[in-house]
Amino acid sequence: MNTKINIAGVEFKNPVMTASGTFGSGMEYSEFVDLNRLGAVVTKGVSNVPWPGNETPRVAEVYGGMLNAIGLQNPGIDVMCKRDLPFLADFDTKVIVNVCGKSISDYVEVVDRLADEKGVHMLEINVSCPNVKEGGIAFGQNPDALFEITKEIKKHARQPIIMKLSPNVTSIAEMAKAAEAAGSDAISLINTITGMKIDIYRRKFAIANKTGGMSGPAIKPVAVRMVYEASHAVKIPVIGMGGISNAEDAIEFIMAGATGVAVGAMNFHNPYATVEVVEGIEKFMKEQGIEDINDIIGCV
Amino acid sequence: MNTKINIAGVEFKNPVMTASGTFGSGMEYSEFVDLNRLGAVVTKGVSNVPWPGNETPRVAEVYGGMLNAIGLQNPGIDVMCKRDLPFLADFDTKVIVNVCGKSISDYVEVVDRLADEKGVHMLEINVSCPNVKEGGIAFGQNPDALFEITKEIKKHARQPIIMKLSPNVTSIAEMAKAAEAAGSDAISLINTITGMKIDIYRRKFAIANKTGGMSGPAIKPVAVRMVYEASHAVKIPVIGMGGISNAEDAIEFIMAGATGVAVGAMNFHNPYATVEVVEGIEKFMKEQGIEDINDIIGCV
Amino acid sequence: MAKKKKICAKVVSQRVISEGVMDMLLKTSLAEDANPGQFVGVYTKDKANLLPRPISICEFDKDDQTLRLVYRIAGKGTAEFALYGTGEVVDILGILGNGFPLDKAKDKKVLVIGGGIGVPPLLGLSKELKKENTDVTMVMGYRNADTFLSSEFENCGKLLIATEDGSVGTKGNVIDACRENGVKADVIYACGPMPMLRGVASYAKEIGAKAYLSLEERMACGVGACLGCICKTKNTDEHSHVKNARICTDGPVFDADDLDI
Amino acid sequence: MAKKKKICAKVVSQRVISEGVMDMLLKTSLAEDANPGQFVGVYTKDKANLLPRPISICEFDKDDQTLRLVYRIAGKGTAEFALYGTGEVVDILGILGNGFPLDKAKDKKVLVIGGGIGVPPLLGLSKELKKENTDVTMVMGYRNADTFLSSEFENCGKLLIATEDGSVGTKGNVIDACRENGVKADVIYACGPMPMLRGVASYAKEIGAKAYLSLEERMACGVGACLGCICKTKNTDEHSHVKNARICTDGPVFDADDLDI
Ligand SMILES: Cc1cc2nc3c(=O)[nH]c(=O)nc-3n(C[C@H](O)[C@H](O)[C@H](O)COP(=O)(O)OP(=O)(O)OC[C@H]3O[C@@H](n4cnc5c(N)ncnc54)[C@H](O)[C@@H]3O)c2cc1C
Ligand SMILES: Cc1cc2nc3c(=O)[nH]c(=O)nc-3n(C[C@H](O)[C@H](O)[C@H](O)COP(=O)(O)OP(=O)(O)OC[C@H]3O[C@@H](n4cnc5c(N)ncnc54)[C@H](O)[C@@H]3O)c2cc1C
Ligand SMILES: Cc1cc2nc3c(=O)[nH]c(=O)nc-3n(C[C@H](O)[C@H](O)[C@H](O)COP(=O)(O)O)c2cc1C
Ligand SMILES: Cc1cc2nc3c(=O)[nH]c(=O)nc-3n(C[C@H](O)[C@H](O)[C@H](O)COP(=O)(O)O)c2cc1C
Ligand code: FES
Ligand code: FES
Repeated sequence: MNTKINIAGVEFKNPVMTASGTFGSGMEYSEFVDLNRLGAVVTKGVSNVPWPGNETPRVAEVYGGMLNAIGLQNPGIDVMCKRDLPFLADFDTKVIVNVCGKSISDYVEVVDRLADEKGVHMLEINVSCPNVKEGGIAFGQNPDALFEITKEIKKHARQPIIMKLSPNVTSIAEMAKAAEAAGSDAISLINTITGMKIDIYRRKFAIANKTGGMSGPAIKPVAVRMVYEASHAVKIPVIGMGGISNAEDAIEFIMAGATGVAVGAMNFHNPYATVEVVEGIEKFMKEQGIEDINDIIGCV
Repeated sequence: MNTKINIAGVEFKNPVMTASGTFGSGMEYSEFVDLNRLGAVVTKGVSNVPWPGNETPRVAEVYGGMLNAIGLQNPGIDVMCKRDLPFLADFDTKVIVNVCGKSISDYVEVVDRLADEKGVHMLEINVSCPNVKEGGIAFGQNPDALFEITKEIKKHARQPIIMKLSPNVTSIAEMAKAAEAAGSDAISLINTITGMKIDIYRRKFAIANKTGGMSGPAIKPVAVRMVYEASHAVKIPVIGMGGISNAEDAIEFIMAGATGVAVGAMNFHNPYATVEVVEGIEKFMKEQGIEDINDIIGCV
Repeated sequence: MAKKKKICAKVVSQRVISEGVMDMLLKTSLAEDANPGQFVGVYTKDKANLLPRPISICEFDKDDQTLRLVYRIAGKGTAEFALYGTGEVVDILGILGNGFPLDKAKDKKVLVIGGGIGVPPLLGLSKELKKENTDVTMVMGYRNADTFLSSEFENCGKLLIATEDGSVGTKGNVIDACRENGVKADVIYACGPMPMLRGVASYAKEIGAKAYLSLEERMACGVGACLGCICKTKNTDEHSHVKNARICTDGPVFDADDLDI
Repeated sequence: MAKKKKICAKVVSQRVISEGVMDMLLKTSLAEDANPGQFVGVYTKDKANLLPRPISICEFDKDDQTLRLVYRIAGKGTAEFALYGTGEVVDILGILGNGFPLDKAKDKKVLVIGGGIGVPPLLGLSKELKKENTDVTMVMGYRNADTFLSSEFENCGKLLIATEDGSVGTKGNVIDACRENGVKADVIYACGPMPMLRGVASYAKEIGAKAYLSLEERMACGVGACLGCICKTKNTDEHSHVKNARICTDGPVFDADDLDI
């Protein structure tokens, strides 16, 4: 039975990854799961300099999910290289660094800084965070801007890149095509859907930033649809995420067209979720007589 | 205590309406609730000629909600005028007819046909159904197309019109502005969000149409955010919907900026939902010392 | 017809009657309005699931105010129901659907055909027919020797069984069993998977009988409002005007002659 | 430190101890790792809610393997917990957070200050301090005469009470009570609403004491991964490098001198 997948020349032992920002740098959840079991650890978004993020409250619960507006708080690329990458280097898993920025040059700075990091196997470029005012989502909601930043980053990146797409667009196919046309090696989706919650008794927003990004099982049908549409619009591999809680969910994304899958907010509900998805996929394959996970990618 | 609201000169006894397509023509749910208690009954979308709709399965359950791809099956405007409008005329509630079509002239035909119907107080123009191939959503995902159809319908409509917007867009504010600029008297949102569900054991789409429109509590945060954005982008009144199950939810939409609210898929979960929302709003107002419901519209 | 209600019922008892098949008795005043072939919508407590699960009424007792539901564990909702013990409360919506047209059986030779999880509603029907002393033959199809409810059917008249693996009765499907036994009838009532129902419709034509078929489709509202659960009909119907009848309200039982299946 | 786990605990008993305040005893092996000031994440069964509810450990018994949680019914989750009877199982995540730095109390005059639903974790702390024979004064603030847990505090040393309505002890807040009684200390441990904590911090400055404050913030992961629950610090910290400490892992208890509140 083969669970190995290949994305842009990088081989993953299985399709299961962590969704950026929901798993820290892996350290926090290594108390719960054996990182060696995962296809990849995708780190929290990192920028050229430390970012303080947004005011609190930054998180709120909603029906079947949550809103967050962390605002990409991160200690900056230097700390990541000194502290987080060495930690991850000790595990037999692939490492994907999620990169954020306010301007193209911010992104490029991080990408350049990572060029010689052997322990970094791919870069995921976050142009879809709805929680920061400038940069981020501006690139992710306009196909021309997406094309431009992708092209520029491709010039600098030594590792294959994954453009991470926003679901807050009219046509996800158009965005996927723009990323592909500009040379992205893969795409990942979906980032969070912009949402809002109001505390009616206090007449206040539940999130200080007013809006937050929605994630969790509630968004899964939208995510599956977008993964289907995107993977049918492009030839590059797709990494699917959005509300995955168990192996069935992961397989749904794979059948919709995803080569890899990532577990996000559900880590907070079940810190063992990632490894349970790995094991559940194996069990499903055994029960259904599936020899190779690659046989069911986009099979629906 | 005043619960009356006014939208484009039409007075509603309270802000609570039914969401089009989830309440039939009112007849089915009149076994459960007293239609006289509602602010308005909004009918299922009606076209110039009978429409057969999509293949089955047309509905599927998802976490905290459902997908539907009914495909706007309806018996056509003649049957509505002969059967449904006379039925509704017996109740002391406002009647809003939801209109669908494939081309502008389809819509106009229905609008013209309703011009002399005294029992119809407003028209809701559905340019946002994700489940029909032509027409519908094509108008709802492009601001220029939305402007054009709104302008044309306004020329014909005797009743005030409500353009019903799709959430499947990059900028809801832009769509709201286009509707306002073209003369729409009000807007309503959100229609369903396009989603997909796959049965992994049978490797088939759960909905024959492949994609379906998602509704129910799972979409509420997205709906509240869009109602907030839309109502801050335009001066015309906004009717908010998307996942309302109880009075708290309805008040959340009102505080986000909605003048009216509609209960949709949750009628299927709780056939008494509409009247419970009416009663719950009254209770909330009493407890919180709110004299006039209009005082809390957009108060957040 | 009585008004539909969403109401809280109480589990009187529940037991396994076959592998993955549960037999649940509910106490509820809705029983007063029940007829064979009608169904109820059963709500789960798990708030991730919002839609009612349509389950046919296997039997009802108007005096005791009980409904008997026999259902297969098919997914999240039915798996939850299967855990309910005596005294558990459960929300149900009903009574839904039209039920079998019992008046058509008057003084007629009747054939009742069921397959798989379509068997349960036919038990209540057969008991009702027996009360009227109708001449009834019952043909029930199962996968294997695990022929749930069959002993209860035996009390209602002549019972034939078909099993896929041939372990009991005719090896094959219910139509094979009918042919093998040369079953004749004026009126047929049937419930089961669509291929079986198509078989029943053509068998009815062959033997010159009227057939009434109980259909199944994914439902949302259960009360005729959402148009989720339609089936194709031969003629333009009163409600839809587009040859689509609603299974939840115009059905689930249809005159086979009206259907385009 | 022991590994964090998500584990299934069992309700030993639960009762109401004040209006809307519940006292729940849980049987769980996590108790072995507990310290005063730490907390657990409690999961609801209602699948509409996915995030754990952070609840402080009021008391723990390592031998009996029990955790005592005292919580106010504040929303959907805690309303659900309040319904649990003996024997109910509940998923919890723990042990979370750093807890109060007990070593700082050694041979010092200690002041323990709690307000509202910040009172419970201080009971376990006070009992622990008493065990060490520390010189402890406790000041607890309540809305009114419904001074839950106060009789238990009395067993741990000197207890002062402040009530908003003046029905018991000092009329006013905990700082008013401290001033009224001229309370002095070397070390203060406090838990309560932010305005109270700010008051404690400045009172500590006044009397030249070190203050350790337990903070609260909306949480998602509870384990330091999501960066949802930060508080502002005066200096760049080891983890964030942006003067944001994570309350769930770097706290909930902080040296007041490190905080920018
Ligand atoms: C009129 C009618 C009568 C029925 N009577 C019986 C009966 O007496 N005994 C019995 O075992 N089953 C019966 N069924 C089928 C039963 O409704 C489904 O097995 C059940 O809804 C599955 O729910 P679940 O939550 O376990 O499955 P899930 O797959 O978790 O359900 C997800 C959703 O799909 C719907 N769904 C799933 N399977 C079906 C299906 N086959 N038909 C319609 N909706 C479905 C569910 O209602 C739910 O909304 C009947 C169906 C209909 C339409
Ligand atoms: C470290 C820590 C320790 C705590 N200890 C206690 C305790 O011992 N006793 C007690 O009664 N309360 C305590 N709280 C507050 C308690 O967590 C909330 O009252 C509880 O989460 C409310 O959940 P709910 O589902 O009832 O409310 P809802 O409003 O339905 O909750 C919705 C979401 O908001 C979160 N939330 C709501 N209120 C708060 C709050 N005040 N702080 C943090 N998150 C919140 C919930 O966890 C949930 O994710 C503590 C909070 C923290 C951060
Ligand atoms: C708390 C939180 C923080 C996140 N931070 C990032 C981030 O730094 N970079 C990024 O690309 N996506 C970020 N995301 C988005 C997730 O990686 C993922 O795309 C999204 O949450 C949908 O998946 P889920 O429903 O499984 O959580 C974050 C999500 C959450 C919930
Ligand atoms: C079964 C179903 C049918 C619908 N049909 C229509 C329709 O005919 N016209 C329309 O404008 N919206 C239609 N809608 C959309 C609803 O009116 C509403 O905008 C949407 O469901 C979001 O609200 P909810 O989450 O409360 O259901 C339909 C929704 C459902 C679930
Ligand atoms: S289920 Fe809604 S019409 Fe039948
Ligand atoms: S709750 Fe996630 S970091 Fe504290």
